[in-house]
Amino acid sequence: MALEKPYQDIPGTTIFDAEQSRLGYHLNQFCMSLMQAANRARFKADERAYLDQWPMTEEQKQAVLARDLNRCIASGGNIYFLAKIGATDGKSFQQMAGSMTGMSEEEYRDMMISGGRSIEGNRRVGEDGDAQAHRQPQGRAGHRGGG
Amino acid sequence: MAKIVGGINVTHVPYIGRAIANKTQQDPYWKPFFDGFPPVHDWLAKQKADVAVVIYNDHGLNFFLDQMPTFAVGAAPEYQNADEGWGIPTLPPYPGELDLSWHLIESLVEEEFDIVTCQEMLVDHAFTLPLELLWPNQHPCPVRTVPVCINTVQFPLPTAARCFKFGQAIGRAIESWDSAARVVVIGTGGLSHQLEGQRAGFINKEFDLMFMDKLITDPLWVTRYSIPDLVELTGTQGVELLNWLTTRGALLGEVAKVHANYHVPISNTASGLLAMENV
Amino acid sequence: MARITASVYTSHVPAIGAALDLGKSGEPYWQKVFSGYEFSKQWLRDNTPDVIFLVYNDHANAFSLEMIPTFAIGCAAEFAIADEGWGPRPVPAVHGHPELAAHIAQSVIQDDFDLTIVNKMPVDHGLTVPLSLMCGQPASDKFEWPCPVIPFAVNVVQYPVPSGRRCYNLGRAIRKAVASFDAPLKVQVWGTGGMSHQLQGPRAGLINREFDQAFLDQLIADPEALSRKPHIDYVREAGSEGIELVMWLIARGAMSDGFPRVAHRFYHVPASNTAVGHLILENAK
Amino acid sequence: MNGGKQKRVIPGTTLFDGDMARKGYALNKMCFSFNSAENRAEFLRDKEAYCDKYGLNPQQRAAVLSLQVLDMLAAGGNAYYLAKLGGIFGLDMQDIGAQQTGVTKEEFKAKLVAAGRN
Repeated sequence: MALEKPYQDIPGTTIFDAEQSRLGYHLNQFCMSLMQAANRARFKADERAYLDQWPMTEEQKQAVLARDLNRCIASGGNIYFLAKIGATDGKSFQQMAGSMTGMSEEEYRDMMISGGRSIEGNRRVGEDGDAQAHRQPQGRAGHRGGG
Repeated sequence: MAKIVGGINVTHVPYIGRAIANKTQQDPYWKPFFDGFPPVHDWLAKQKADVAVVIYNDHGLNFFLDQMPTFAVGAAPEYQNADEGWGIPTLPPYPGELDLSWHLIESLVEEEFDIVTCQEMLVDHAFTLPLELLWPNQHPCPVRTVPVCINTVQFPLPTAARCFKFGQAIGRAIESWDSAARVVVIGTGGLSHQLEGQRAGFINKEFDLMFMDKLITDPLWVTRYSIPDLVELTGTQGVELLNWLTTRGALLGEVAKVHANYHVPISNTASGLLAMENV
Repeated sequence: MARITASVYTSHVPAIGAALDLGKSGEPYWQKVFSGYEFSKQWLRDNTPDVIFLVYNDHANAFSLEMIPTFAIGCAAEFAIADEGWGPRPVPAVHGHPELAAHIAQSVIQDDFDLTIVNKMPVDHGLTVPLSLMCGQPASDKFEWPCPVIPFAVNVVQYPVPSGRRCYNLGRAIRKAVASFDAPLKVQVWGTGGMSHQLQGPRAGLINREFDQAFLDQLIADPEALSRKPHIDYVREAGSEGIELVMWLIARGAMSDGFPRVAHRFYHVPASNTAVGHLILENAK
Repeated sequence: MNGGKQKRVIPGTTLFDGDMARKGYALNKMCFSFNSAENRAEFLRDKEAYCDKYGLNPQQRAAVLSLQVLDMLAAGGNAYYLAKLGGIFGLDMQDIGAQQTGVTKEEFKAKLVAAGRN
C-alpha cells in the first residue's frame, strides 16, 4: 500500500523511506561491507566480481560501476551508505555531492563558499530553482551539453 | 481496511518442539497441554486469517546483549528459524508480510513508539512453536507473518502500561492498513515460571488464573503492578505475560473468551492458552 | 544528586574531522569554521563536566539496515572508533559511564521511551567531531577525552524518524533521570548534527540561513513551540539531512525550565556541504 | 519512582539488569556462540581454551568448568543464555532447576506438578 509521502514534492530530493530502504537493501549492505579494509581491497581489485557476490539488481550494479550516485539513490541507495564508495575512492562528501548536480568540484565548492544553494525556487517541484528537473544537469558540464 | 479477527495467547517452551518432533502429544505428560488446541483450531478455521502478527520475546537467537531493543518489528520477506543451541528441530522459514510490516513501523513511530526496524531477523521457538501449535504440520505456514519482539530479558523492561498502549497502537495500525487481509494477533510466552536461582520452579497458579480472567474483563488490572512486582508474582520469566497483555491491547475494545486452557507444568512452566475475539 | 549544568549544540560534519586529522585547520577556509570554537574550547576547560551525554546519529557505521533503532543508549564502559570506510579517526577511544547510562535507561524506559540498550557500539564522526571541536586534539602524552561520554544514537537516516516533539519530551525525561541519580555529577547534554544541509541529489548543497537563524532563536527562546515543527518543514526548508536538527531538541529538552544563559553562539557557511551552527546554553547555577 | 540505587530483593531471584548484563557480558556472549553446532564442538574439544577465547573472568571460568549454575548466575549469566550451555550437556531446564534448588530432578518435577494442583 502507499504510505503518505508529503515530501515527494521537494525537487531533487529522495527521502530514504520504507520503500527506498526495501528497494536498496542489498545495495546499502554492499556499501556497509566497504567499512573493512580487506573488502575495500577486494572491491578495488575486481569491482564487478565483488558486486556479483551481492544480490543486487543489475541496475544497482551498473550505477555503482558508473559511480552515478543519482542512479544509486533512485534504486534505493542512501547517501550515508553510498559515502563508503566515495571513501573507498578517496573522495570527499563534497566531491560526491558535486557529482550529483552536474557541477565540477570547483563549481560546487564555489557555490558553497558563496552561501550554498538557495532555498528560493527549490522548495517545491514546479518552481524555477536550480535543483528543478528541467535545469539539470547544472554547471558548465550541463551548459555544454544543453547547447 | 484490514480486519482483526481475534487474538490468541499461548505459552512457548522449547520442550514443546521436542514433543511435536517425537509425536508424544498424547502421552499423559503432554495430553492436558495439547488437548487445549482443537477448539482453537476450529475457531481459526472459521476465521480464515491471512496474516499473523506475532508478539513474542527473543531468547538470544536474533538479539544479543550488545544491542537489545525494547520493541523491535520485523520487515523481512521471510523469517528463518535457526539452531538455538538446545537441540530442538529447526523449522522451515515463515513468509513475511512486508506491507503490513512497514505500515506498522510507520504507524508506531508516528504514535511515538521508539521501535527498532529489522530487515533481517531470525525467529526463535517463541515465534515458531506457537505457529506450529496453531497450524500443526502445515509448511509453509498458511499465514503471512510479522514478528514483533518485546524485551523481557534484560532489565529495564517496558512497563505493563506501556505494553498495553503498544498493543493498542498495533491494533490501530492493523485496522488502518489498506488491505482486505484478515489478521490474527498472537502473543506468546508465560505464564508463571522462573528458570534460575534458588527460586527456580516457582509457579503462581492463582495469579495466572486471575490474569487470564482479567485479560478478558479488565486488562488494565495488571498495569497496577510494576515490573519487579510481576517478577515477584510470576517469576523472572513470568514477565513474558507482557506479550499477552500487548496482544490484548491490539484487540481494541471489548472481547469475549473463545477458548482457554491452563495446565501445570510443561517443563518448568505454567502453560496457558487463551483465544479471544471482539464482541 | 546529579544535575545538568549546560547543553552544547554543534554540527558534526565529517570533513571537519578530516581537516583536523590532516592538519589543515590552519587553512583560511577552515580557520573560519574553527574560530567559532575557540571560545568553546576554553569554556569546556573551565566547565569540564563529569559526564557528557552526547546525542548524535550513526551514519551507517554501528547500525546496518538489518537493524535500525530509533533511540539507542550506549551502556558500555568503552566505545571503539568506527572505521567509516577511510580508516578510524586517530582520536582516543570513548570511555562511557555505565552506571549513569543504565540509570538513565531505567528511568526513561519507565517513562515510556522505548530505548535500545547497547553494550557494544563503534562510534563515528557524528560523535567524535563534536568532541574534537570542543576539546581540540588530545595531546599525545595524554591521549584521552576530558571526561566520560554516554553515546546516544538517534535514527534520522531511515524513515520513519522520531518527531521533534518526541525528541523534546525525551530530553525532559533525561533531565528527570539525571536529577534522580544518586551521585553529585555535573552532566552536560550535547545535541549534534545539522544545520541546513543536503548531501544528495540535484538539490545537494542547499543552505537556508534564514531557517537556521530562526531555529537558533527559537531553540533558545521557545523550544516548546519549536518542538511542534513538523518533519516536512525540516526537509523542505533545511535539506534532507537538515532533519538532524531534531536531535538538538533532545539536548534542549534536558535543560531546566526558564531562560538559559546563552554563553556562546556561532554560525558559519560552509563547512564542506553544511551550515555550521553552534550554541552553548547554561542552566542557572 | 526509580531512585536507581535501591533494588528490589526477591529471595532466590536475580533481576538481569544493567549491572548483571555488564558483569556477565563475556559469559553470555560465549553462550550466545553456542547457537552454532561448530562452536559447541569447539567448546567440547577444549573447554578451557574456549573460555579464554571469550575472555571469561576466573569466577565465570570456574563456574562454567564445574557447571555450577548458581555460580554462573552470580557471575552475571542469564538463564536463556546459560540454557544453551546446558543444552551441550543434554541438560534441560528441569535438570538446571533441580541443581539450583538442591533437589533431585524427580523432586523438582514433583514440586511443579504440585504447584498445578493447589
